[in-house]
Amino acid sequence: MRELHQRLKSLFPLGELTEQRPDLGFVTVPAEYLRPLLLQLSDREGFTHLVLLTAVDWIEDGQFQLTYLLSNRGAARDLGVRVMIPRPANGLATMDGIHDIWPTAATYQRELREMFGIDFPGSPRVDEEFILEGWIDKPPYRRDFDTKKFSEENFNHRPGRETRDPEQYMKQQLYPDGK
Amino acid sequence: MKPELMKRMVKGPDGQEFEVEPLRDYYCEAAPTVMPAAYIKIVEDFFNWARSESIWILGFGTGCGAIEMRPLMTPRFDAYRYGVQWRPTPRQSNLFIISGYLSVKTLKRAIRSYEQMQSPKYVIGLGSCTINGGMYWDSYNTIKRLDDYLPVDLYIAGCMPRPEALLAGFMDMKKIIRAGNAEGANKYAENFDWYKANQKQVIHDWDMPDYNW
Amino acid sequence: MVSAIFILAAALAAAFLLGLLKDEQRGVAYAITLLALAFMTWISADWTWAFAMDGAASVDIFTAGTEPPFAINLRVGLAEAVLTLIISLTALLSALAMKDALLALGRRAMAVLLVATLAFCGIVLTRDIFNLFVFFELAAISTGGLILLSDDERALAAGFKYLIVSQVISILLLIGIIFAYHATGTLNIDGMADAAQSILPGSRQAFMLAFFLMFMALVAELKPFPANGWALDIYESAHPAYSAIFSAAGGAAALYAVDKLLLVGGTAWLPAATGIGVVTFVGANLLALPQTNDRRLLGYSSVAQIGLILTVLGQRDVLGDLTGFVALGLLLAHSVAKAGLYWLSSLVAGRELSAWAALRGHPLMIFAFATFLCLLVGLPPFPGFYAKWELARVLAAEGRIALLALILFGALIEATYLFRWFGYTIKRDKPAEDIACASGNVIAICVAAVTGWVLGYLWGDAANVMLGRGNLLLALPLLFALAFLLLEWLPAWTKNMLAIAGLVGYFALTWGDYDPLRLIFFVIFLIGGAVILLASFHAHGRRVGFYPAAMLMYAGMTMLIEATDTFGFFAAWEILTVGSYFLILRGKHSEPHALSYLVFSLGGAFLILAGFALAASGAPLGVSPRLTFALSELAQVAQPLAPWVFLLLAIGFMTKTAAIGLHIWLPGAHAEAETDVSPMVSGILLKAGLFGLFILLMSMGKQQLYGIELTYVMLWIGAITALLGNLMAIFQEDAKRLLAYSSIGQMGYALFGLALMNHLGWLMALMFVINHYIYKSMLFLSVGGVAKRTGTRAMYQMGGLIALMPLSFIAVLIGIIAMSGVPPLSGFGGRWIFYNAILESEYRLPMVVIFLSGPIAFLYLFRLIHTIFLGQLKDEHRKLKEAPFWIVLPQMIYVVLLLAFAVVPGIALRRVDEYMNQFFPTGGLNWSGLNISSPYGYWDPIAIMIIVGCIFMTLFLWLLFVNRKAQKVKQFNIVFAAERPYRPETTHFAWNFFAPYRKALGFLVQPFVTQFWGAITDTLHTGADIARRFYTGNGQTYAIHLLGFVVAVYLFARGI
Amino acid sequence: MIAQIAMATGFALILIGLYGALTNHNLLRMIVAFTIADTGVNIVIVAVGYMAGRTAPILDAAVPAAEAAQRIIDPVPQALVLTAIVIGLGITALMLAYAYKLYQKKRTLDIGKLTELKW
Amino acid sequence: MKIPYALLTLFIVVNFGFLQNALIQKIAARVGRRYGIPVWQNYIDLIKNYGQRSSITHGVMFYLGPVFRLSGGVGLLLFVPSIYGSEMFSNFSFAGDLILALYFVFFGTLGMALGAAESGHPHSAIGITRGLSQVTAAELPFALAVFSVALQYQTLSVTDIVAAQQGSILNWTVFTNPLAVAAAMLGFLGSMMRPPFDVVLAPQEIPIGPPTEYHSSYLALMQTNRAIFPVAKMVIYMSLFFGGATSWPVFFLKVFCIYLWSAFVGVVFPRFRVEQSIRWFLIWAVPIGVLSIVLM
Repeated sequence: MRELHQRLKSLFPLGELTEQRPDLGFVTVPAEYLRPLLLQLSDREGFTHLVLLTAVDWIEDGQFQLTYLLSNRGAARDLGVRVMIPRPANGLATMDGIHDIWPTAATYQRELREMFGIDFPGSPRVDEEFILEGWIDKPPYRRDFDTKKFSEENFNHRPGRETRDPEQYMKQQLYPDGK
Repeated sequence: MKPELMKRMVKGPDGQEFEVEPLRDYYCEAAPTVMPAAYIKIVEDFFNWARSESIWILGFGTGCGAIEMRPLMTPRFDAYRYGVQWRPTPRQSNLFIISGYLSVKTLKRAIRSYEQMQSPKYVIGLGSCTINGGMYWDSYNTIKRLDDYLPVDLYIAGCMPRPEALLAGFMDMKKIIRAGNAEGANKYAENFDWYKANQKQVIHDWDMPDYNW
Repeated sequence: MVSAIFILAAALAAAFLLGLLKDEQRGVAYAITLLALAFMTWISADWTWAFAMDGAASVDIFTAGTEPPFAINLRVGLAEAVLTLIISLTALLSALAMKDALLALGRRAMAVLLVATLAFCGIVLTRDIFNLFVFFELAAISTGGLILLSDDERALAAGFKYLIVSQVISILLLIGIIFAYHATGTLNIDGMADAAQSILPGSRQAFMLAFFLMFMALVAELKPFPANGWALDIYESAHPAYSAIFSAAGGAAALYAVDKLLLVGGTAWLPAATGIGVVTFVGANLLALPQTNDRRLLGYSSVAQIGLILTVLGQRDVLGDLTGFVALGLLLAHSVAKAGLYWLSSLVAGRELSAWAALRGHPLMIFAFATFLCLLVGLPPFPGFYAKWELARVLAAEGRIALLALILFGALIEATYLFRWFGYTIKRDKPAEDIACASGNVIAICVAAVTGWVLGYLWGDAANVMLGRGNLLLALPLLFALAFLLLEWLPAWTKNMLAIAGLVGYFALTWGDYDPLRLIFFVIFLIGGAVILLASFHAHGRRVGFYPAAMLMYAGMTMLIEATDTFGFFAAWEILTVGSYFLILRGKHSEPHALSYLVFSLGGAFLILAGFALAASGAPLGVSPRLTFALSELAQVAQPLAPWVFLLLAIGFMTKTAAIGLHIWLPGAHAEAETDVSPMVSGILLKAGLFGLFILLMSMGKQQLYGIELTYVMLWIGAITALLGNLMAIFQEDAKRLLAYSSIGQMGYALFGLALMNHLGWLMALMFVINHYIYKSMLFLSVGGVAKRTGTRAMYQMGGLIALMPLSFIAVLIGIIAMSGVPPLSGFGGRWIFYNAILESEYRLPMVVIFLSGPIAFLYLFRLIHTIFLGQLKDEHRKLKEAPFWIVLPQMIYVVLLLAFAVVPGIALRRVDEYMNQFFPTGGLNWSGLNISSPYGYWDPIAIMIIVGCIFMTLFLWLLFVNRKAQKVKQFNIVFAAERPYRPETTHFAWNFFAPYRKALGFLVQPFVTQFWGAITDTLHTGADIARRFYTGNGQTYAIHLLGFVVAVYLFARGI
Repeated sequence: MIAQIAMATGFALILIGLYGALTNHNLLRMIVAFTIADTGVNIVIVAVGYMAGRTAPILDAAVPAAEAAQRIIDPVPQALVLTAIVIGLGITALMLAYAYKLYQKKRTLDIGKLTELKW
Repeated sequence: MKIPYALLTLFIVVNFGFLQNALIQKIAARVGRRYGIPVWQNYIDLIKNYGQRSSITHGVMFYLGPVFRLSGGVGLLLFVPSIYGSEMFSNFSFAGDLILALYFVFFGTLGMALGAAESGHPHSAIGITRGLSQVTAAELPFALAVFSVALQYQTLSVTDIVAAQQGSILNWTVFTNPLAVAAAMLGFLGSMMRPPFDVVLAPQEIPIGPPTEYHSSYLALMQTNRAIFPVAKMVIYMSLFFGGATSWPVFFLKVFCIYLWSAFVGVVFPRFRVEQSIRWFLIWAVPIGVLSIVLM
């Protein structure tokens, strides 16, 4: 993993390698180097499989983190490539799609478009509804979306619901004498 | 709305142009009506007995509770001996079990399936999610009161209720039917506007006819 | 009577007269030319009339006043008169046709034209061998001059090539003449012939060589294959009007020269003539296949025709007195047609075959074109047909089967490319440029077309007088059909009324004449035809071309029933083939299919011809070959010929019923035909083949070949046809193709029933005949009506039409219930008889196949009704209306008929059942009251109908009562696993409907047969395409070909 | 003897002519060759008609009509030759005319180049 | 006079069919260690379906489909004599022979297919496709066997065939012509809609095949048919191969045993795809049938 990192580092301005397990590491790369890096990985380094593409909302930094998790099946190694892209407060973030490298990426990109509001211009069917139908609010996975508030405003509640701390409650139920 | 459902101009083979509006042309627009019971009480009682002894369940697992219904067909629980069977098509089913949480998206399908069943038809809410939202009480996309949207005859509480609980639920259901109190379909027809209003309140992209025959 | 020498004199005088004119007086010169040609025509016509009508003896004309050998003499007999008539008439009409060219080039050209005519006439008239040479040279020189008339620059080179070759020819001829003279001491042909008998053995060799040289020289003038590249170049590049002369007149003259010369050589040279002729016929026709240039194609065809006539001349030893009838018939047909076609070609701007589509929109020209093609191919009622028949009869009688086969093969290829061309003309895109309608040309063409018909009458008359065959052009049905040609200006509905009245009227007049079997076919052909014609009322406008073709087909079928002897039968067969071809060709995309239909049909017809000819030769009674041969006499054909006759006839008839292997024409032909034509060709036309098989089996019974029972083979063919026909039907996406394949399967059943050779088997076949007519006509009509409304035949594009087209739906529903054999409708009767029939038969294995094919019929029938009428209605079909009234009306009639026939099948079957006792005394049905019973089982149609009806109605009323409050829903109100449909297209399950079946049994429907025939046609085409590279275009090469040809013939002759 | 020589010469000329006509590519040469062949043919004809020791078939003082049958050679070949020569001339003239026109149009006399029409 | 007797036959057979179906289902359940449904469950289901208050219709053919289906079943039953030697229970067999019965089988099939198709549901159409495809192959061995038997007895009359088998158990076709019976019994499996040949209905995959859209009283009619039709079919098998029945108890016993055969196979085998079952019939059943004909 390290020597892979070294090799790649000579080619791309990579960040430090975070080794989560011996066979799983993460590196950060500037957005403009993502595509060459992915191509290098898929074509030269044997990372032929896109395991997943997901995002993290770093609302404090005003950034989205995209994680492209690739797998080299022959060597049984996984490498996550992280990219930080700017996160506009309102409206869409944009990023280049990689659906031409891995067609499956289009599905992830649709999901990210719907759930995070990250647009991948040109990705197939990216503007169509993915999971949500008739969604009217801001993308629900953004951290500034208040799901509880949304739920209270939109869905009828049945009165009488109590909320307890499960641990305390179970303790009370099982050991009512409070031992 | 899907582009397939939009109005469109179509040119016939003879060159005539006309408008096709799928929701109007392809779907029956009639509203449901209240179906009266049989004219003679004893006949209705007889039918109710038959209905209670022959409960056909729509095999539509809406949530995680669906997994609890499978064991009912196995030797251990064997619901068949109570006249309970699963049917793969709503047309032939009498009982719709909403098995657990119901997202808005699934709700749409559930409504559709419910409306396609023939009356008399019954709904059982399975698990606390259908009662008050359960562990999804603050989720952005699940409903919390099933009876606002469909006429529920019976709730089986639990998260999740075990198959035994379901069996007990069936027995209660039978009692309700036999007593002639399972008039959910008629209730739905009577309060059709109220149900529709509730449904449309959460389903923002309402893209089907008001009643799915 | 004007002396025939004036034919020559007039031309000569006029030519000289032209020389005296001023160059500017072109109009006068043209008038003189025409006058002279007209005069020549008149003289020869006068002589022809004298010989033909008054039976005058032939006349010798002594030019120098003395008899030969001291002077040249000319002779006029019937043949000469006719030939000069052809030549001068062709020249006259050509002069009309090339008026512009002649006027542009002035009097010299006209003089040359006159000289050419003179030369050709001289060749015919003269009896002097050297004079013959002179006339040939004259012809060569004038031809050289006339080629220059063409606008085509390439003609120059062609003319030069021609001159090179004629130089070589003249060298050969001169040397031959002088040595022949040396040996015989005379130049007179008749004298030479006499002297040749008494030549001493020592000089015989030399004389034979001399004769050989002369013979080869004259044969070379006939453009024998393959030494004929020069001629083709001329045909392609010369002025078409001159090509007409070159082909019609030149060919006739040269042929007659060879004929005269053969007098000298005697019978020893006949095989050589035959050989050269037949090689030319087949070779030139083959090479014509890949041609795309119309004139060159016609050139090849000319060469081939001349070859055929040479073959006939070579068969003089067996043809005897018939030689003239046959040869002249072929020659006249060829001349008239070829001249006409060349004139037509000058109307057309483009040289591609498809450029002839410009003729479309000129019905008269199309009519002429069709006339010429039929003349060339030898279809009835034209002279070539009579000639072909006699030729085949005699050849078969003499055991020259191989020659007959070659001739028929060549004729088939010829028909192929000619009718392919006709197909292009009718179906290809019209070129931008319309045809140039010069009046002279049009007159010439019309005269030729009329002449063709007159010749048809004359030959029919001659056949009637000499051979006792009926003149086809006097047959009432045929005349009735042809009358529609004259009525083309009427609106379609009037013609339709006339047609229906004609069919029904003729039926009413004659139906009493027939035995029950024929009567059933007669009813289907005429009354059935009339019912289908009801559907034709929906057509608007004049529908030019439809009625002559349709009525021609019906006429053929009527005559088929009426025929008592083989000739009449065969003539009727060809008439119905041609009529149906024209009919099928009318479909929008039917061009290739109509062609393959025609090719297969003609191939089958030729087999039938051969079979009949063979049968006539094998009959033990009377003199062999006998002139007429009654159909019933087929029974008396003796071994070992009988099985071969049976084989040929059976294959011929099975081509029409589309037995497997010979079926590939059917789907396209039936599917692509027009809405009301499909039921005609499927419901009615196919029965003609079955009728033939009935006749065949009735008279010949079981036959064995090499120990194999031929009917047993037919049984297998029938079974496999039924299976594969049905199997292929289920994989069709096109509704009409599906029905067409289903017809193949149904015909397989009928064939199977016939081949069972027992009472019930035949009854079943007959039941299929009736049933298939009714339900297939009905289905084709309703599917046609639907296709008309939806604008497509692809079933998956339809769907849900039941509410919009309920009557069509009912027709299809009744049709498929009947067809699948489900009680209580009439199809069940067929199945019931079928089971009883096979129980009686001793063959077991083929049953297995037919058992499998039965249920398969359900698959395609269900598919038909489901994908069209049930399922999901498409957007664009939401406003469709029911099919037109006139298309629905016959369907409703059929529905009634089907129900009636289901309840009382006895109406039709009982009498036939009794009639069949004469062939199979045992095993008939027992008709007691309403109950029908066989030795094995019983069946009561009325009881079945009542019981089923009662049960059905009771349950229906019960359901109606219980379900009285049912909510009517629309097409998308279906349960869809919680999802729902979005578009009808994606919801209608229709395409590749029987995918699992394809996975399981798809290997059975690999298109092996199509590949087989495709491979054959490809091989022929490619072979011909490669072989024609032999014609390099170099004049020297052509000359070498000629020399090589001479050497080859010499070696062959020596070898023989 | 003379007849045989003439005959042989004639045939030789024919063969030469034909050979020339079939091997030369130049139109004019071909025409010339054909003329040679024609001449050969004419010689052959005359040679066939020749009878040793007889005279030309001209009825004049030298050969009275009465003896003609014994004294003169067969006149027919002679007549034929005359006709043949005339016709040969005609054909040759026509060929020359063709060659002229061809050269005008195509600017070539090579027979191998006049092959637009083929197959 | 025939009619009351025919109705009596019908009544007996309907009840027998309902009970038999339930019993077979119970047996299948017992194989799976379940109790299974009560034997009267089918009656309740029937009543329940008639008791449904609402129904919908897709059109005329949709209406007619179940009518066709049940007419087919009833007709088939009535065209074949049920009890040999009984004038009472020979029903309407005077109207036609074995061939009539064989072809009448398709009456209901075809009508049902049409009705289901009009619902416009693709799964119905898919189910029909499968059903028709499979039945072509499954009917073949049966047709061959019938032909073989008809050849053997030289008659197509069911009564005569049964008559020829009377006397001793060894006179039954199953002993006199075992190959034909073997072929027919293999074919029988394919026509009973039980595993391994039940891909037509294929619950869960194409919800339930042809009857996907049928409900309420339509379904009730079809349920009735499911009671009658198999029995009617098995009567033919019984009459042709197993000596027929001379009394109702024998009738019940034989029909039940024949049914048991398909149930027995059904409970132990998984499902064939259509093309597999076609191949299976053509490879295993048809040759036996062919042999039986050739050796006959």
